[in-house]
Amino acid sequence: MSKKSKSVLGIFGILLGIIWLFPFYLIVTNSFKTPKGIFASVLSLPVHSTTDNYVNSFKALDFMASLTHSLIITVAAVLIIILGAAMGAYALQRNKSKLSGGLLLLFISAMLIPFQSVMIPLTANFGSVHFLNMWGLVIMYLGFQSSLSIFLYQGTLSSIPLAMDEAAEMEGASRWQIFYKVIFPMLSPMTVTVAILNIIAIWNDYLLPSLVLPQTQYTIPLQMFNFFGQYTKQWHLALAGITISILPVIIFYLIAQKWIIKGVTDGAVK
Amino acid sequence: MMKNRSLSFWLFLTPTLVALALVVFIPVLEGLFYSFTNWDGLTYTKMVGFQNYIQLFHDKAFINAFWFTVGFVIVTVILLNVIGLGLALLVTQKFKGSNFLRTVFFMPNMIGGLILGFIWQFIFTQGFSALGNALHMSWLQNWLTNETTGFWGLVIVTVWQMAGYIMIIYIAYLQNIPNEVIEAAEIDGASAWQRFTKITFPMIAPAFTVCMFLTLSNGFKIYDQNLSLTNGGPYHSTQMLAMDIVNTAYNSSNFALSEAKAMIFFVIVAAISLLQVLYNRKREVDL
Amino acid sequence: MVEINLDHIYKRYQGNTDYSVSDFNLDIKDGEFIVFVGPSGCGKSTTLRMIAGLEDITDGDFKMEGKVMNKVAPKDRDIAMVFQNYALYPHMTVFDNMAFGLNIRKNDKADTKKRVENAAKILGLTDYLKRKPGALSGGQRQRVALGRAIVRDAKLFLLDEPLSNLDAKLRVQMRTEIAQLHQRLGRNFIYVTHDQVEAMTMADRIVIMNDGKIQQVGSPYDLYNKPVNKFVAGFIGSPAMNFFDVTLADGRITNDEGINLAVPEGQYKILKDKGYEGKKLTFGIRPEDIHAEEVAMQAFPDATINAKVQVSELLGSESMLYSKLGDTDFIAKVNSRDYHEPGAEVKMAIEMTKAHYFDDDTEATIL
Amino acid sequence: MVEINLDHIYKRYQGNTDYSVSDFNLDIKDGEFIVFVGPSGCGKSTTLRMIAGLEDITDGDFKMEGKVMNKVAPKDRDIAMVFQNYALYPHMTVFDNMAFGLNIRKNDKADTKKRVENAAKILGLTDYLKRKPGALSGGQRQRVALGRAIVRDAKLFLLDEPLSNLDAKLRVQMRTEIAQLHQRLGRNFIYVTHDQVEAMTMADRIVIMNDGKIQQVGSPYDLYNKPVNKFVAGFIGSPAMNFFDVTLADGRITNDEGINLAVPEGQYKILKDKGYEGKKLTFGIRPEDIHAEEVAMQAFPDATINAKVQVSELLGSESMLYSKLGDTDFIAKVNSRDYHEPGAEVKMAIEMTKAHYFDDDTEATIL
Amino acid sequence: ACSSSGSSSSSGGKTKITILQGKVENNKQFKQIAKQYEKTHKNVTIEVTSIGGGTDYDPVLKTRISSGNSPTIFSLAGPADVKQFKAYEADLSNTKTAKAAQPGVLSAVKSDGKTVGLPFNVEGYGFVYNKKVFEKAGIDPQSLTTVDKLQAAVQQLDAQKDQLGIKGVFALPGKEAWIMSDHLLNLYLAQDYNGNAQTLYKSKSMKFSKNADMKTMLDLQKKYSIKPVMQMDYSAQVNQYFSQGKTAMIQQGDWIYPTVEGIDKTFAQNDIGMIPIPVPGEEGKLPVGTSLYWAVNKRKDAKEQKAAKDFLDWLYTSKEGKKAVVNKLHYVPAYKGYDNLKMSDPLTSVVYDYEQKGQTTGWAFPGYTGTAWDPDVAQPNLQKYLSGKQSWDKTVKNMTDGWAKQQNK
Ligand SMILES: Nc1ncnc2c1ncn2[C@@H]1O[C@H](COP(=O)(O)OP(=O)(O)OP(=O)(O)O)[C@@H](O)[C@H]1O
Ligand SMILES: Nc1ncnc2c1ncn2[C@@H]1O[C@H](COP(=O)(O)OP(=O)(O)OP(=O)(O)O)[C@@H](O)[C@H]1O
Ligand SMILES: [Mg+2]
Ligand SMILES: [Mg+2]
Repeated sequence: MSKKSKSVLGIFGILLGIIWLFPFYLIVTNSFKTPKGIFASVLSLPVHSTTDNYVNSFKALDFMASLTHSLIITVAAVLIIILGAAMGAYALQRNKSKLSGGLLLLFISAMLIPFQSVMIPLTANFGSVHFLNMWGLVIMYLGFQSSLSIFLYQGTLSSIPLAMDEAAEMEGASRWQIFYKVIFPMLSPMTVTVAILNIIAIWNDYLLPSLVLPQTQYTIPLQMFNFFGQYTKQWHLALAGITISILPVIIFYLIAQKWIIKGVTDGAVK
Repeated sequence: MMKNRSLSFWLFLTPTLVALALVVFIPVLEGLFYSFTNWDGLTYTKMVGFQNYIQLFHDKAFINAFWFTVGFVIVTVILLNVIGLGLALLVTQKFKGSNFLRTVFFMPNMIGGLILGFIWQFIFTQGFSALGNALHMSWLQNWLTNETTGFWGLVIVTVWQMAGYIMIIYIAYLQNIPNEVIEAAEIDGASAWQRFTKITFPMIAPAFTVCMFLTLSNGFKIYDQNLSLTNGGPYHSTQMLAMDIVNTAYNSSNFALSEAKAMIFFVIVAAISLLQVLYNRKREVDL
Repeated sequence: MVEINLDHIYKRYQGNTDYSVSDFNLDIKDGEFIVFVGPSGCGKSTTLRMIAGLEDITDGDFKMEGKVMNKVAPKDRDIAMVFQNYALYPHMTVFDNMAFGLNIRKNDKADTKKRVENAAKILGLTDYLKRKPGALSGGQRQRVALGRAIVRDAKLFLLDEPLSNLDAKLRVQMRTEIAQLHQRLGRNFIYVTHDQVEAMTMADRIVIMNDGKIQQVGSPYDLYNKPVNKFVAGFIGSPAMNFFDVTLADGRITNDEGINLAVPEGQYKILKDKGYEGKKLTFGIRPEDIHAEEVAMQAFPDATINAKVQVSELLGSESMLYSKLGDTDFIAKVNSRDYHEPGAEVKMAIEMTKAHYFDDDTEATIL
Repeated sequence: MVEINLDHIYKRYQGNTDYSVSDFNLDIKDGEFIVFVGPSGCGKSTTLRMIAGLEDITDGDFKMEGKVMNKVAPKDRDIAMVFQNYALYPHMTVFDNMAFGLNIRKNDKADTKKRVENAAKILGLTDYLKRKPGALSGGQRQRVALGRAIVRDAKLFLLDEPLSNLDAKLRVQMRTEIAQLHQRLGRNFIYVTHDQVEAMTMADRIVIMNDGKIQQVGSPYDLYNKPVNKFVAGFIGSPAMNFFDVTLADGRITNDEGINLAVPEGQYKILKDKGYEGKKLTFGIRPEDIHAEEVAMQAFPDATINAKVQVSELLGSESMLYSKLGDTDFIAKVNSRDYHEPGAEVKMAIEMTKAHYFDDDTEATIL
Repeated sequence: ACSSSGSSSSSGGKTKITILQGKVENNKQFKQIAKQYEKTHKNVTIEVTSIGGGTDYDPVLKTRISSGNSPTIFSLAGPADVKQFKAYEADLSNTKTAKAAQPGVLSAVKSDGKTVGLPFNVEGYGFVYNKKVFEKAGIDPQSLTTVDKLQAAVQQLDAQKDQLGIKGVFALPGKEAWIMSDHLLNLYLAQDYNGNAQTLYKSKSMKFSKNADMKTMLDLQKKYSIKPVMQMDYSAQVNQYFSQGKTAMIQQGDWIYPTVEGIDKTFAQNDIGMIPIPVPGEEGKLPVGTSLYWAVNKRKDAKEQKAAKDFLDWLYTSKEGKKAVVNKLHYVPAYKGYDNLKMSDPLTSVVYDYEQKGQTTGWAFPGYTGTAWDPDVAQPNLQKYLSGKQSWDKTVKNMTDGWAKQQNK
């Protein structure tokens, strides 16, 4: 592409990006305002900017503890989702039978079920085996999130030549070794994507953890919703809270993005 | 290739299948059972047969919600895929700032849907009015006060939020296209657009399947944004299916009817989405 | 001792109506070096892949050491393979690509390192051990693929055109290395090549295939000198054997494009005995058995033709004369001293003792 | 009229410290058929890819018809290319793969169909037009890659080892087809091959590269007979030229491994004039210029050696004698009549008029 | 799945009680109170869980119960809840707290003659006004005892909008349908049912005889409200307009105090007050009632139930407890025996005063808030009327028909 059309694209992109960022402008600017300031004019810049909101929000969220819970749950869940889904997708994609097609549809259809309709039976079942805690939650996430991840992996796997499996098989690798040493690393761009999407979903999830977690294991969103009473919504704290709680995700995203590199399969086969 | 009967096939699927069964399918079956009772979320006292199902077909709110949702899904599926793919193509061009833009477009997903809805309310009610006043454009005013602006408000928020999501899925697949094939097309004289339509797009067919499915099913399932942006109002005119189902359960404690609605919802959405998947799968090729 | 039997093997790919390999029947003795040759698409790779276990065998049995292996997983067959399309692991360095099989077998790290480095030296890849396949040239990639096999000590080596992308010099070196590896390990090798020189020089026995079927199995010498049919005769040897449609009568073969050659006594007797007198048949003669030097005219006065040179190529010590006799194209490989410019009318002598005769219908060799 | 200039072109890949191509300087005249040869990894594909516009040129200018093209997008260069690794469109049928370039140019549908079908016939792919590349054999894929280029009428054709996976017979056919295409279209062709016969027979001029640098550009005849340095001499010709370290003194070259040959008058004079009397130099002789027949001993009585045959290969009409003289390996290509079993002590005569001499330090050709 | 009865949650002699409640805004305070209680009652531990944000309380409670994780103390919102959770409601008739209850406040939580819920507090609503605006305009809010007077004042205020610095006399949050369907409607329905939620809950029909009065009041608010009303929600009404002095008055209750205080403390402390909404026939009376009641889980073992009851008794009848109720929670007590305590803010003071004076009307609306009629019939119909899509008569008809249909199923 020529230099000129690139810069045109660039300018267009930046403009679009600014529009895109507008709500974040609201979040960030308002997080520095006093409650009065927020409602005096949402759209303006803070007149008397204050960092109190951050200090108070940090305390009210019990931030270090809830951050720890959020991190443990998110990391654990995302790791097993990635592994489980990649394995599942691998099995499904490399098996060209009606059965595997059916199983894939089964997984996919699981994504269509409105959560609220399974909420009570689900928690009842987990409660009856005393599994309403972080680890139970992690398993639930595996169940809810792996479908999408399998679906995503499944599509990418078709572009990894079967020759890779074959070569490894000829070298004596077991199915697990083929998966773990050859296929899984080649899926890494998709793994990053799967990780991002799952992290986002789990990090922000409110409803499920609110049903499952005991108070001692509350995550950031659960604490955050303490700012939203039936009548009183503490926007100043909430906005500051949002800002600090999405920072870890943004940082992760920025780092992870570098891993979505081009051409993982280049040079594999003729 | 893995064989059906091979142990490894099943071992590889065990973790996810077990979790799925525990977390989704068993509860769904329970829910299905409850839909034939008068369950109130705690107990049921009798089996009522198909009564709930009969009732829901006479439930105007449900039917309204259905058509409203269908309209919403059609619009968002198109917009999201076009814009999501467009963004993906935009940020995979190598120009300065493209990486930064990737983050920007994805950022809306980093905030939960509920909070987003609240923030957008400000934009619609205040930002849009301010803009409308300044530009003397009356259509910018009174947003979210009627069905039409509520509809487009929901569309805007959904597109704004999910386009980045769809974008990164498309990006992941775009990056997976072997360089050499694109090079071959360049040599064959294909313009950027031709490369896109003839090579890139067919080769990311799986992404298209996935994104179509996701936008379809998410469109049908959308709840948080609906709740926080319009709360179904005014007078339920912007109430979507998921919200209707939830409200049936929460507001009137009619959990059984809600389950029945959920099952019907599931059947309809599954039929549409899975047909779509099967159809698109046919077009994909294994390399 | 590794004996390998391919017992009436058939393969049909899903979606195809024809068999890609049919009735493939071959016993390989311990330590033999077998070369598969045949035109593109004749089923060589398919056969190799069935032996490796990568394709299901549609019908027939594949045995190693007497045991039927059809259902044994590839990884349990202990076979090393060079894939025609390389199949390198793109995310691993060259070193890791080559070490993979050894690591999988939990081979001692130090030993692995030694072996890989040694192989890299042989293959001229020492400088590239840290690169990923994507940053290698075509020939370098092919060498990595080869390296991956030669570091291993498998029961059976399958090499599918392992040298096709290398230059002549490297090729000769590699050929020697593979031959030495074969000698050192004493394992069975099955080698697919389209390079006649490789086939002729490396093989204990050559399997020549066409259209999924074995045409002939034999030593290079046999295939060259005693092809069983016209296909084999035409396939082995480069440039290929020239064929002419002729009629046999009265100790001569003739046609109306200018052939009129005396058939040597012995040959004629056999042909007559087999009942070809007065019949049409195909006469074959290799380019190197057509001479243009004066001496030859004198030696074979009864077997000369007058051809017209169309294209001539000077290849160092020899020249190819792409010529025409009537409407039939043929090639003569002559000494460069007897080079002729295109367009020249040249008298050539045919060394009739080297002649081949094929039945017109069955294409089988008569003599 | 398409004239192409490569003007001191350099290429360094990102992440590499060395240049993959350096100071590549070449003018290609309208309608020329250029062949690139050189050892694996020497930069042939890289050069082709720069010409195609697929790699950035690190330094230097690439011109077509006098216009600098460095920044022109590949699609606007009107080039057809056969990729070394095929680069087929996996989601398209063979037909669509071949038709792609024409469709892009909105070529008339009927004409496209005709051209593709015609190409398929030439390539023996008629039966496979409806298949996807995934269901083809290696050679068939390569033919599709070739087909994709030959259906087009581009300004410049780049062919990167387009025949490497084909059998000898098909290769000869394809070679002819490409040559005819070249003649018919009158376009420039750049052709990469490691097959000496292809290079020698097809090229107007051969570019021989090593290590990213051009070694010599010239007609096949020049390269074979007048190599500019030891590298070219050793690279062109198969088997390669034999080299011996010798000392020149008193009209003879000698070494302590058994060489003691009379240098012909004319040669000696030049060598002496250039100041090599009494100095060490490298003596080169091609395998086909070493003879083992009785006649030769008589013809060159002053230029004989006593070698020991290590390995011998019978290749139809000729035999290779892999021999040893002292510690130096060399190859003699002799008439099959003079075949010798390994282990035999053979007296051989060297045709000194065909001798080459190289400077020991610069490796440049002295004579 | 309801197997919680057997599982004892006492360990090491300590009894653990769990509280699940839906007023997140009081989360912190409840926790502090629990700590305070634990200090003086060494053998009890209390775990408070508050449900906030977008989740409704009932489903969470149901989930908790069905997953065997049910709380010891939970809350009920009215007759519908009483019916739903019947199997879990312990009899609280004999608690000290129940006995201390003000007359009438327990009527909504009587089940088979037993008291199963104890009010959190009482709340009252009316027009919360901006003192300064009224002062500037020279109107005494206390004088607005009839609809006519109110109308006149409103017109006057509206005429001086700009001088007064307000954007509208009212801020009517049309988006927040419950403000109409619960609070406003209550004023014109309650009389038919004596202000008794249970009676309404059990009634088969709805007369809605005072609907014309409601129309007058709704129209008045709409006409003089900041526009567009259909865009306005609670937060806009209270935070953005009222707390910023942009409106003269809003129809709200004492619960908005913390919100207003959060925005502007001095304004909240000094410049706001509340008057009853004038309803023909009920002039001068403030609607006071209870929206939430505590219940104790019958399925827990006796010891745990006892500990729970003890805690509630302590909270509402002990000296420290009362202090906490008034000063920490800012509740207007639903109980007797608070005479020596002063309400902490101007709005609760108003409610408390009216309660003490007995100038109150009852809350009948909890009788329908737990039923589908409220969200599915009342709210959409009122919103339709408000946005001008439906006539008032049709609205009334739909509402009364809808009620009859629901109740006669
Ligand atoms: N993408 C790349 N990144 C880094 N180095 C590369 C890359 N591609 C090629 N090289 C290096 O550049 C050199 C020249 O490569 P090139 O592909 O041009 O060789 P070639 O002459 O085509 O060899 P071959 O005959 O093996 O195909 C090689 O040493 C190779 O390792
Ligand atoms: N996956 C496949 N599906 C269907 N047909 C196939 C498949 N692979 C190969 N074939 C067909 O089977 C036949 C034999 O293919 P095979 O790859 O064995 O040929 P080959 O002898 O290795 O040829 P080459 O020398 O070109 O590599 C070919 O006609 C080919 O088109
Ligand atoms: Mg093959
Ligand atoms: Mg190359």
